[in-house]
Amino acid sequence: MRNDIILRVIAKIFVPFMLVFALYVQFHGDFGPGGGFQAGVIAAAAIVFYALIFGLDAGHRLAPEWIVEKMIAAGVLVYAGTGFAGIFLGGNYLDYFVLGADPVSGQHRGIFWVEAGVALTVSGVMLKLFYMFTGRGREPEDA
Amino acid sequence: MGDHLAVLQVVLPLAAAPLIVLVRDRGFAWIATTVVSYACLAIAVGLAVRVATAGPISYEIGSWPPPWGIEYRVDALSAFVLVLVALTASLVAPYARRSIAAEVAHDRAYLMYAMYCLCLAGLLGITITGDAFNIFVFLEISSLAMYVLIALGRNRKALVAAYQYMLMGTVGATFYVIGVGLLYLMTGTLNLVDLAARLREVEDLRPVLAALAFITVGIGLKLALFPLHQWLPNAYAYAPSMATAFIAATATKVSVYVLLRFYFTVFDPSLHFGDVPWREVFIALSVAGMLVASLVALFESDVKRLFAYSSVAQIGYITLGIGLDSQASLTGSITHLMNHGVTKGAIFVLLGGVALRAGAMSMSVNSLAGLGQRMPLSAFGLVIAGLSLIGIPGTAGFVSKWYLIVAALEQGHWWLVAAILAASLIAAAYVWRLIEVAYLRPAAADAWQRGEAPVGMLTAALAMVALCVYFGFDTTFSVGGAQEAAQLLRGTR
Amino acid sequence: MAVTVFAMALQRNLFSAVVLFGLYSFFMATVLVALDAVDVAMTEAAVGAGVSTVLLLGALYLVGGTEAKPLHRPLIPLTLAIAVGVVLAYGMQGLPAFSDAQAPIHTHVAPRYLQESMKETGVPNVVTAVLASYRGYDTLGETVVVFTAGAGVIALLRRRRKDAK
Amino acid sequence: MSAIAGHYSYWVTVFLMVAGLYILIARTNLLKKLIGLAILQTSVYLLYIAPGKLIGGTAPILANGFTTYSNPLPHVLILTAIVVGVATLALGLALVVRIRETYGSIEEDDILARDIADADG
Repeated sequence: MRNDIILRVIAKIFVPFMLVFALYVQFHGDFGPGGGFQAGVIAAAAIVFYALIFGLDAGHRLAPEWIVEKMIAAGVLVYAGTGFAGIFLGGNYLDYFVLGADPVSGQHRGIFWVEAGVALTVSGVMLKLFYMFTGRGREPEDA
Repeated sequence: MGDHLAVLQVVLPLAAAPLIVLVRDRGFAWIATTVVSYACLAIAVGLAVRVATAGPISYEIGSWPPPWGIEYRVDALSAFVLVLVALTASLVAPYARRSIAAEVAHDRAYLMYAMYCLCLAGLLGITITGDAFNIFVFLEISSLAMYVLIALGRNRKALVAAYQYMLMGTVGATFYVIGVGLLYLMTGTLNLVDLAARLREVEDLRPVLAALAFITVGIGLKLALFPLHQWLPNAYAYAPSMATAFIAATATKVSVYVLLRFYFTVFDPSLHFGDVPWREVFIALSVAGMLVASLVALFESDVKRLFAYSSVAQIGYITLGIGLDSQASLTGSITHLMNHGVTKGAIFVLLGGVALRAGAMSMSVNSLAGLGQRMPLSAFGLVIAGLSLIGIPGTAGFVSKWYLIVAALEQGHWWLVAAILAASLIAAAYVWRLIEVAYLRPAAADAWQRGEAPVGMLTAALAMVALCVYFGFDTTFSVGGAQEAAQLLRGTR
Repeated sequence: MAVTVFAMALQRNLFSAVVLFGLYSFFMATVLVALDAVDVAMTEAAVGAGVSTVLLLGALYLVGGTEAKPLHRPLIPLTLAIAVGVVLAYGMQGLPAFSDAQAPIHTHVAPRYLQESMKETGVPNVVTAVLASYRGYDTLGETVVVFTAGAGVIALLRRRRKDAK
Repeated sequence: MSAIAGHYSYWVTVFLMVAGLYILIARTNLLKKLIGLAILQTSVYLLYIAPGKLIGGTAPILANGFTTYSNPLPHVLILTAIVVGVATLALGLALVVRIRETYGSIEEDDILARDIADADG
């Protein structure tokens, strides 16, 4: 599969589009279906697609394992941090009203960061799962 | 920050886990876990004091009023369980260091700590939340973390044990969601207090009864209610010592809490249960569990499995109190949550120390021979905790059983008293088996090296043993707190 | 959908079972769209038909094969499963009729989301508003569940590094 | 279409639950059991979502010209449930892979036999 020129060209074109689509789903979640979770899955799928065509090593170069692992943790921290920001600005935990000048813009800001956290963790975990399950079969088992 | 104690209780351990994964260092992980555990204990005590002086606390997450947003609600019962969970966590965490270093591969030790924090956060979250669906979410956090903790055991059987637990636990959680779904469809709300109020007005009781069945079986699976306990013995036996100590002392107790919440706060037995003989069912299952599991424990050769079966029997005592449904019996049940938690925690921490010295994950009863000479303090601790397990006067176990017996007598159930005593006698027999081996039988020639468990572990274990004795004499906190919680449960009718 | 589930139950070849599972998820997503749950349908299509199937295939590649033996005694599990089903069916008899606008779920709690969320959060997709704001704490929990699973899989499947390295 | 789906949705839920539970208990293959578990979890989706539908209503994305919307709350809950489901599945599969590596089989009976052999040997 790796040597098929058509696939490689298509993949080269497609992967950026998939990532852009993920961003669209991420930010359009306010107005249409979608949101952080779906965007995270799509973004991870783009990388997986890339890794399938160009080989696992290429995938690793595009999204190294250690970055993926940090992403998993960072996403949760972004989400939880948004909650703490609410406390520090004088509200309750996960209180978005206090995040902006007026309540509605505060809500917008809060939802934005929260969705970003979700997308980060979800795409990280999905990629990591892919790496883990594929990496397992490649070498002989060490008991 | 004082007003935010309720949410910090859960969010601190929750945020510690990703932090540990981010830093990826064993030493940092241990420090973070310990600090978080102590902070949780301080917060839990702070909350308990506040509840005792100023009444229930309600905290609106995101500043959305319930039932639209998610509410955190602390009352006498949840404060009591919070203290139990946080107390166990703060005693287990410092001891974890040596035990984990010996039992878990170094490059995943930090993940083990992260899982421990998540499990703690999940259990605290279940206890503190006032929202039925939020319970499910945190139930899954704690369960997934628990499956991983168990699977990290060194024996390959740990994997199968974790898998089995995962199947049964997930079925339990799914049943719980079905039950909550039925209630939601009948009332339109998920907030527990609102749910309770609106359930009073529901006319068609069939969905409510079905919900009752699903929630009971679902949570029964999680709390290892006999005969839904099959996952428990292997899970306890093959998990790493530190995980066993923490899970045994807390996980099933938190499930009991959920059951109590639903039976007494959300449902109204007199109104909703009609002719369903729920008391009789609970009493029958509890007695069967007490006797059968105790007998199995008597003939079990693996020490950890022995005490795991003993846990199933002890859960029988707790659910018996629910079945008897009186002020005294509920007091006994809730006190037993704490007393049994502390006792089992002490036993498994001590066994962890012995396992560390023996260098083995699973130990047969016979391998404890000569323990009295080689590890005198650990052996002594085991004896005291064992006495508390039996329910000898002067130990914590006696107090809670006493309340159960009083409750049984109040209702004229003589045969129940006989059953409680019989189960205690069997417990005495299996504890004696251990004492005999540990003190009277000489060690085998090829036994492991001499020496006590590491100081940190021993201190934690003996602190728990001391609590076993302390709660046997001074019952202001244990029984006092339980009494208030029982009143709260029965008062909401 | 029912046919695929039947086929799955009978199928001994694990590979076909997994493919059927993907198909099943796709049907499920279609039904969800019909029920106006577009967000859920999108997720189910991505997760059920996508991620789950890929994961199952990946695991299948590692463990391989077909189921070894026929069943010993299918009757006991069947009775048990049907008994549970009967309880659920019994409970469902009392539920409000389909599309009953007076049902409690339509008159309590939800109306505020539909009527006020635009004013209170400025987000037209009510599902997003409820997910991220009103019940944002559930979503935090959900993210943590994903995190737990990810970290758990790392803990279980990471290859032990050779000590020499 | 939607009316039919809604009317029968209760029975579909019951059927899916029974089927999932049956596969889960009766099958001896660990991977197959996980598939049963996944089906059991999906049975909940319809239980929550079908009653949220109002005939003549539309998806809960506010827009001019619509007044009836389906109930958004069940959607949110089920989104969470789906995510929890896939998380459980991933963890379960990881366990199955490890079991396969250490035992060489994912059949319940084989594993049991090997454990007994361990105890004897």
